[in-house]
Amino acid sequence: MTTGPGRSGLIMEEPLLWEKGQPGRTAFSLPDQDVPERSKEIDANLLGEAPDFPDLSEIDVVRHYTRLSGWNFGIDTGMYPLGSCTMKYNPKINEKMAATPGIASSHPLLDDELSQGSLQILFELQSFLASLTGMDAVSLQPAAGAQGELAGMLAFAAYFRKNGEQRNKILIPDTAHGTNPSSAALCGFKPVQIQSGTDGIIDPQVVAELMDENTVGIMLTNPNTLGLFEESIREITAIVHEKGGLVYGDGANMNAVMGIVDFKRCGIDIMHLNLHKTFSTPHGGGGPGAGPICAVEKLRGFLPTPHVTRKDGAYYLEYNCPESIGRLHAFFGNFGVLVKAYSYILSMGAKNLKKASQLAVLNANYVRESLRNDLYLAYDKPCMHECVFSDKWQQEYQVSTLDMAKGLIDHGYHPPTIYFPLVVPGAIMIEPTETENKDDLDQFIAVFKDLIREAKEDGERLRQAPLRTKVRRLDETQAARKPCLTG
Amino acid sequence: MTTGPGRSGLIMEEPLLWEKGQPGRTAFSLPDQDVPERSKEIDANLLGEAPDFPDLSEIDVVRHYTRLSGWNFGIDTGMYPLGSCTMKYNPKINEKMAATPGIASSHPLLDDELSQGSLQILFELQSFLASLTGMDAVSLQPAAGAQGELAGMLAFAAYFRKNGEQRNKILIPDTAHGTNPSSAALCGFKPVQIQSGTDGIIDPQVVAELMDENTVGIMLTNPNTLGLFEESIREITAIVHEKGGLVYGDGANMNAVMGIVDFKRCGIDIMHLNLHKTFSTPHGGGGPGAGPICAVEKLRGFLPTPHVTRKDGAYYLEYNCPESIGRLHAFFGNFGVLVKAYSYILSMGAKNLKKASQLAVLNANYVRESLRNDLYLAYDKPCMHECVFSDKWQQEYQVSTLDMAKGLIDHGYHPPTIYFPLVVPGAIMIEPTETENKDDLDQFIAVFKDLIREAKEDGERLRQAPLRTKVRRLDETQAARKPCLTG
Amino acid sequence: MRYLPHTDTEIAEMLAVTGHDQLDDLFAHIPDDCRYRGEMSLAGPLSEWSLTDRFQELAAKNYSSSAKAVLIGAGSYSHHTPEIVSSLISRSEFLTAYTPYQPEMSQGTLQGIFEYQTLTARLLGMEVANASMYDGASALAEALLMALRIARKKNTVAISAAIHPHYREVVRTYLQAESFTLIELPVKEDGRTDLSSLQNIDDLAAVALQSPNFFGVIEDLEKAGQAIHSVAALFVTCFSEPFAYGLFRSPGDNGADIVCGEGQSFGMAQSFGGPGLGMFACKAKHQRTLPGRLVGETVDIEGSRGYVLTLSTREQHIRREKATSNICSNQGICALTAAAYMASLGATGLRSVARLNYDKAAYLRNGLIEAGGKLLFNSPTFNEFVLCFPDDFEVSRERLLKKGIVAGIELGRFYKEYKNAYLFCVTETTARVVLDTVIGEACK
Amino acid sequence: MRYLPHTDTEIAEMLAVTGHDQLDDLFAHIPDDCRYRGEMSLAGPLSEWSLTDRFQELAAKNYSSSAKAVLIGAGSYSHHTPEIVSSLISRSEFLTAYTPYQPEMSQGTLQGIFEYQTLTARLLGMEVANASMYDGASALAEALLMALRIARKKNTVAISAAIHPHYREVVRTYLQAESFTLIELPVKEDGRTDLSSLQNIDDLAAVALQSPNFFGVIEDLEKAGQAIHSVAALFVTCFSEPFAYGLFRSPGDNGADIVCGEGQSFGMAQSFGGPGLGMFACKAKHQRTLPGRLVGETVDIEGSRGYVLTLSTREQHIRREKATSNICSNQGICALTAAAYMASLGATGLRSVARLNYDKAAYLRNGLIEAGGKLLFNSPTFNEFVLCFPDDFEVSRERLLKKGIVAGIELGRFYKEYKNAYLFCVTETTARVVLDTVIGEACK
Ligand SMILES: Cc1ncc(COP(=O)(O)O)c(C=O)c1O
Ligand SMILES: Cc1ncc(COP(=O)(O)O)c(C=O)c1O
Repeated sequence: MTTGPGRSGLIMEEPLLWEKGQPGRTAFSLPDQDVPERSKEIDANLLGEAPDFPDLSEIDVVRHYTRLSGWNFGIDTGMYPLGSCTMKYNPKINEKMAATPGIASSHPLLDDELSQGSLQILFELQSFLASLTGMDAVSLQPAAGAQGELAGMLAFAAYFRKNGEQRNKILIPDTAHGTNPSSAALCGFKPVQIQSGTDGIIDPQVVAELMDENTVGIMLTNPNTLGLFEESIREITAIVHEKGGLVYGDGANMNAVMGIVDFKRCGIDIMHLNLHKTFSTPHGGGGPGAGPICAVEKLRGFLPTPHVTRKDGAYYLEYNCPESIGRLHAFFGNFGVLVKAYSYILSMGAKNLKKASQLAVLNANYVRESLRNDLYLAYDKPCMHECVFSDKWQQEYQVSTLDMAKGLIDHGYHPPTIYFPLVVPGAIMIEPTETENKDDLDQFIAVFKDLIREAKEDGERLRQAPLRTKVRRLDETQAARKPCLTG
Repeated sequence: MTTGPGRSGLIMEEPLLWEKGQPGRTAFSLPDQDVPERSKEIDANLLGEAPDFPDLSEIDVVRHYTRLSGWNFGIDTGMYPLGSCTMKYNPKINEKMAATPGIASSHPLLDDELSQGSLQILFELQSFLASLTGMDAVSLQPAAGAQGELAGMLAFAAYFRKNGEQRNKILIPDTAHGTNPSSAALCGFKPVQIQSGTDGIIDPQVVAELMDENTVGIMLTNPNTLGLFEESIREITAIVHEKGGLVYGDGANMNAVMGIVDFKRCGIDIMHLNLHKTFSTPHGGGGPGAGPICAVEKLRGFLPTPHVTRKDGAYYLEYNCPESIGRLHAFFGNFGVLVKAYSYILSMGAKNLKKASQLAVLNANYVRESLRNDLYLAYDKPCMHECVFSDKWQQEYQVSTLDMAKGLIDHGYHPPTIYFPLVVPGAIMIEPTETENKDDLDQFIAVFKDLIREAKEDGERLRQAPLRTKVRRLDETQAARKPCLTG
Repeated sequence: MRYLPHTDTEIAEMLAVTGHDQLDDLFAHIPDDCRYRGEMSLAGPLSEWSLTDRFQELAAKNYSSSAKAVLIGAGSYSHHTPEIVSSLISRSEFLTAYTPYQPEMSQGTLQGIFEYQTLTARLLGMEVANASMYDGASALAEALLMALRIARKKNTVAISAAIHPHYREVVRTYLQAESFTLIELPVKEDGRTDLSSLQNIDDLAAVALQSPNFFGVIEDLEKAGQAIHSVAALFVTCFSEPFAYGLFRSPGDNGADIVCGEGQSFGMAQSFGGPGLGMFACKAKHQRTLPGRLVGETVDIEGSRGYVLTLSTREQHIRREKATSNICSNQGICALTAAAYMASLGATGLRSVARLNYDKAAYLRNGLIEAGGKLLFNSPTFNEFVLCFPDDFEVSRERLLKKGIVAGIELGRFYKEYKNAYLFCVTETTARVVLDTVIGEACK
Repeated sequence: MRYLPHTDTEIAEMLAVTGHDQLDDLFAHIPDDCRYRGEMSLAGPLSEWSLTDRFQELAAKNYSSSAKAVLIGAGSYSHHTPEIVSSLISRSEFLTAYTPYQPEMSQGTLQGIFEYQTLTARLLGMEVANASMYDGASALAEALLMALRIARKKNTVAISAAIHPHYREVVRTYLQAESFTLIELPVKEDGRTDLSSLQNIDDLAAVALQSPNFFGVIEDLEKAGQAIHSVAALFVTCFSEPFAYGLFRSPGDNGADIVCGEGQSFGMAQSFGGPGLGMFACKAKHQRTLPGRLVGETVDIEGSRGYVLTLSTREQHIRREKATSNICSNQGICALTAAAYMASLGATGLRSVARLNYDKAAYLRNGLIEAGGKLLFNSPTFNEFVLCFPDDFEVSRERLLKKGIVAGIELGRFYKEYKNAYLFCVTETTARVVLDTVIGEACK
């Protein structure tokens, strides 16, 4: 039996914050009161009581979060082959760079002349992303992929409004990420689902049938969420353009194609990138991310305001964009995240970024090839950054994708993405990323194979998994039925 | 059954560094080669091969140490009531201060004018420690308590040499820390053991009997390693002084008496402080520490060279100390540790340091009082910073101090110091320190009581403990018999 | 390259398994006319050391450092952050984890966010809070969309002109696509929102106020809430400075239905405006229409307490085009940071620091008034206030700038009618000597 | 105070249990004439923020920052440290742990130190290494004491005058108390140690050399070893710059019996000279006479591999006055740092960085010679070398100082006979442009 790195060991329990503490303690160092007290003059009607926060000492807070961290699993802990999420190594130096005092403490509303360092970073990152995608114009404002999609949809709407057109349907493949239809709907567009072909990609014929003058266009993810390249993308975008439509590209899977695919040549009009995926900024247990959008020339004017331009060697914020969809963020987006991506791009350079894509695709294909006799392969063709299996063969022994996922946890692996995309029942989507080495992949593969063998012989242990974690399988139904959102 | 914070959970296994890696990988960012290559000109006879280090990528190194850290237990993880070690909370801000770029990057051999910041820190710390102990002169050079003891012994030797006296015996209580006799022996002194009294402290009569003109003097720890204050210290030091001897003070337990005891008044001639105990610098899994020594005026000249003085508002290094025992450290001792202690003293101020001692003693007495009906109390009198129990009552059920210590591990506590001092067979020495709060102490006490109850009912579980840790009880005999010190 | 572990030998071995001759062959199926031509034009690769040099140079081009005093808030505040907050939250188990889809290996994040939700709800006087939104501005936009969802048939929302101008811009962006009507309520002479027109607005789903508002003025939320509820609209409040609630009554206490705002003050670097933290809370009865992620308490199969992402049927990955919002990645680590910050403050610390903000701002305000400045609005404020000056203040401002002090921000860029009025902010981080310098230079 | 958790209520409750009325009563048994009179005269208490300001002021008084180039080594070297090393080793599980007396909860430290011992032994070409000594200087002193222990009856040790002057001072300090004889071996014209007198020294337990020595010169260790062994003395070598062994043959390969030195170069900040790391290795046959702590591999009761502190019967806590040394606390976290640093370099990285040190130093050396400087010693060097100048170099040095460059250190303060000779150091951190500046200014 091959075992992964997972073991049982000693960890620490820790109550909720307000189950600790005593009134009067504090972990905050109170600054000197070097001015007269004045707050007594406040109208009693406006004055509140301090909220019911627990009072803790410094060591209480330190132990609390130190212990909580022990119940978590990050990229630094181990392999995180979460498909569609590009959980690659997040370099520590990027954190340090983003924390550079003069960068981290910059106020967003100073005059441009006083913010040349920050503006230069934004300007250069705009141009890097343009070059990476092949597109013409970039807005760094969207705070995440989904907000990038929203910005794109709003730009499409503005474009048609300007052209005096009334379009409200939008084509979205069944494999699309949930944010796609949801972002489209936020703009009042009605998603029309495109069924992907039996080979996992879209048949241009289907698009041709659905595309009409009432249709805004299409949202495409390429490589798509099955890890496959939409090989007919040129035909598809041509069809859409022919009917006056526009093409939105979901570039969340850019990690497979840096320096390999030119999205403008593919016919994309606007696309977003997930910097917290491809450009290695940490995901922070949920965020923050950054979802810049890149557009072709004809849509440049619709991008969010402001953006950064350069004149006479100085950088400044351009607000004069009459066609712009407006502002998406109180300031300039998740600047600190942008800085980390900028730092990553500078560290890698063009050559290493391309190499990263090649190795990401190599790793995915290696896993695909190594597990294909053990797990049902949803689409039998070379993949890009991720490969999708399912539990089809394991169902026979009443072992599900969920059971295998939980079984991997006991072995010290974060499970792959499961039950997504929906077109593959019981999907198991594995994206190793380029930062996993062959030895670790080999161990993962061997463990997965053994797990599958175990599933055949005795599924019960897997149905019980995980056994090693602080909590076992959680009752999600109860959580949703009687929500307890605060303590 | 009361349980401590200890639980079973998922942790990660990790091989030895050289069981990983592939030749050609690196986690080091190679600087630019901006000068011509020259190393080929080196004589082949002198040239070596690169040592047999594993080649790892950055993520390999990151995961390695992240996983290893999960097998460790620090103050931030939980309670560490290790007697004689003063494991108190180590404030994070002190680390930050010591890492201040202009401080952390200062070269030790620049001219004094170029190092005024570092020298000022040393100068002020010298005067703080003098004030804290009541002594007249301070050397910050010793890198740890033991090196401080060595420095003190060397100073004693130099003093007698100067006076033309030949003394070579030294009185050391049986409760002394092992470094005391060992440091004395390094100076060629022959330790003569003083038996402590039935009340745990030294009877001046015994000292009077042993002290003579061939005896250097005495090494005293006060409060001593039983957590008791040597109440006859004035008599003892008077006896020693009367015979022309000198008194060395082991100040490792200073945490009990800051602002409360004046060591010069007690008759101490030289003493060391453990900054990594009382002054809250982290112990780093072994070090580095800092063991400054403080001396009375008549011994000032014997302290290590150089030390820092001030003239006309500027700080400089004084090397002209003809009587000095010389240099103990390549530069000025563990400067970074000194900086943390300095930062801690500034954060606390005199009032809070005294309060810290009061609370440290309160905590120890509280534990002593709370467990005295469950564990045999070696000396039934109020304690200072720590209290010493033993397994006398548990031996009846074949449960030893070791078993209880290991049992505490499963509950998420670092065990107390055990089997030390040697005068208490099966000693259990608990030093809670002032940074543990009452709630946590209560939980610890309750767990310990339950453990003792368990010992009575069924000792086997304790004899098997720990059960939750990554490794169980280790074979120390084999380790020593067939040493394997490298892999 | 230190981030790419593959050796040439390994690449060859792996290609042998996948059945390719070389790396390029992995992309053989990509049509020629999709391919990237030539090399990408990027900078680098830089070593860690050159990178550090580069950032030092960039940082030097910013007017911002510990030696400078920027007396501007306007949505981004300088507050002290305890060293423990940064060092704890940057632990890699938190920082390098994904969204907690697998609760068994994410209890740290999940309990941490549950605590964040709870402390947020307590701060704002509300019953429930979500796991975070992108920032205060988009949170306000989503709050209005949520109000429109709750109000169903109604199509109009009104927002105060005293709300942060950028927040209002974002609201306009979010609401532009659908045929909603957005009305702006004017500002009265006292700097508070004029609600007198409410009765005349049809179809009103919600009214949004900010307090302290953009001018630093504390709105009379209690009266406002009554007026808004009296026209059967939802009462939405927002904020950009949560420290205010250490001193002033919470929005919930004043009857707000949805409360949202920016949490940057609680431990996040100003970092040129992001990442911040969209805080979002509401009454429990509306919880199923909340946007964003939610963490809920539950039990595992052995009955142990645990936490999970919950009510996900509201969300895009389940509900797709019918989701309550399109949020997927949120501001997770920022929420955790804010929780650690609130925990470090405690009730006692929050109160003290909030007081000190008030006191210091009052000191500057009074000093500048004595020196000849005039309050634009005569209402209570917290740590921001607006002043006008008899002479050209720009000259004084330039002088102060050279001394390393940015003395307020001119309001004309946001409101034409308030040209030559200056919005100042003073927090606990500004020493009195800086304030005295400003007072001394103000009307020279 | 944020580090002291006790509330007044708790103090009262606890005093009730201990049977005291007030805190002072806990000290009732302390005789009056031992008591501290008055208040201690310290500074503070300072808040976290005032503390930070204080340190900024202090740092500004040092001539040292990323903008400065200090071309001095002499026992303290400026090397690049990967960000991962600092961030990993500062994890609190490592940093805030005690000496690993309880192996079951210290396997992280223990395996880490075992790895350190192994990499150290491999670097130095030795069989075993200990868990660390205070620094290079005390390590050398302890090495000589160890040699004296091994040699039993012999009472004399000889050390090269080319060993770091401070190290020699520390040796003198450590050896002063016992009646050992310490002889200094002179330096030859080529900067290497003159071993010709060895035959004439009686009672010789050991001879110690440093390589690269204080002048940066690589000693001919192979020949030296033969000469030393031929008089039946132990061959001790030390070092202050371990990077040299990335390029030059290891001491072990040259027959050394005990090797020790300073490991600061491997990831520790220069930090005004400490904390550093005393590295210490020897042949396996001497392992039971080693000073300091040792980690050894063993198994647990279930047969799993694990690590413990071992051979502790050598140590003070067991053997007391008969211990092989008085070391208790050592430089634990520094050893762990060095291990992580060596792991980050790998064999490949160590070789490359060592080469670059050589190349850069050679560039400056050659440039300065061309500009008129003269080599004091004509022997191979690594990253340090000694030059003399025709004119007063102090003038150039002053000019360079104003440009932020410290150009070498004058040797007269260490050796009267080498007045006006300058010891330079160049590592991988110095950019060519800095070197060119020095060359340009050197002989103006
Ligand atoms: C394919 C795809 N599109 C869009 C998104 C949404 O991005 P974000 O989470 O940054 O909003 C994701 C994120 O998981 C994704 O995988
Ligand atoms: C009482 C006592 N004396 C001396 C020492 C030795 O100090 P160090 O470990 O710093 O050498 C210790 C350390 O444990 C101690 O507890």
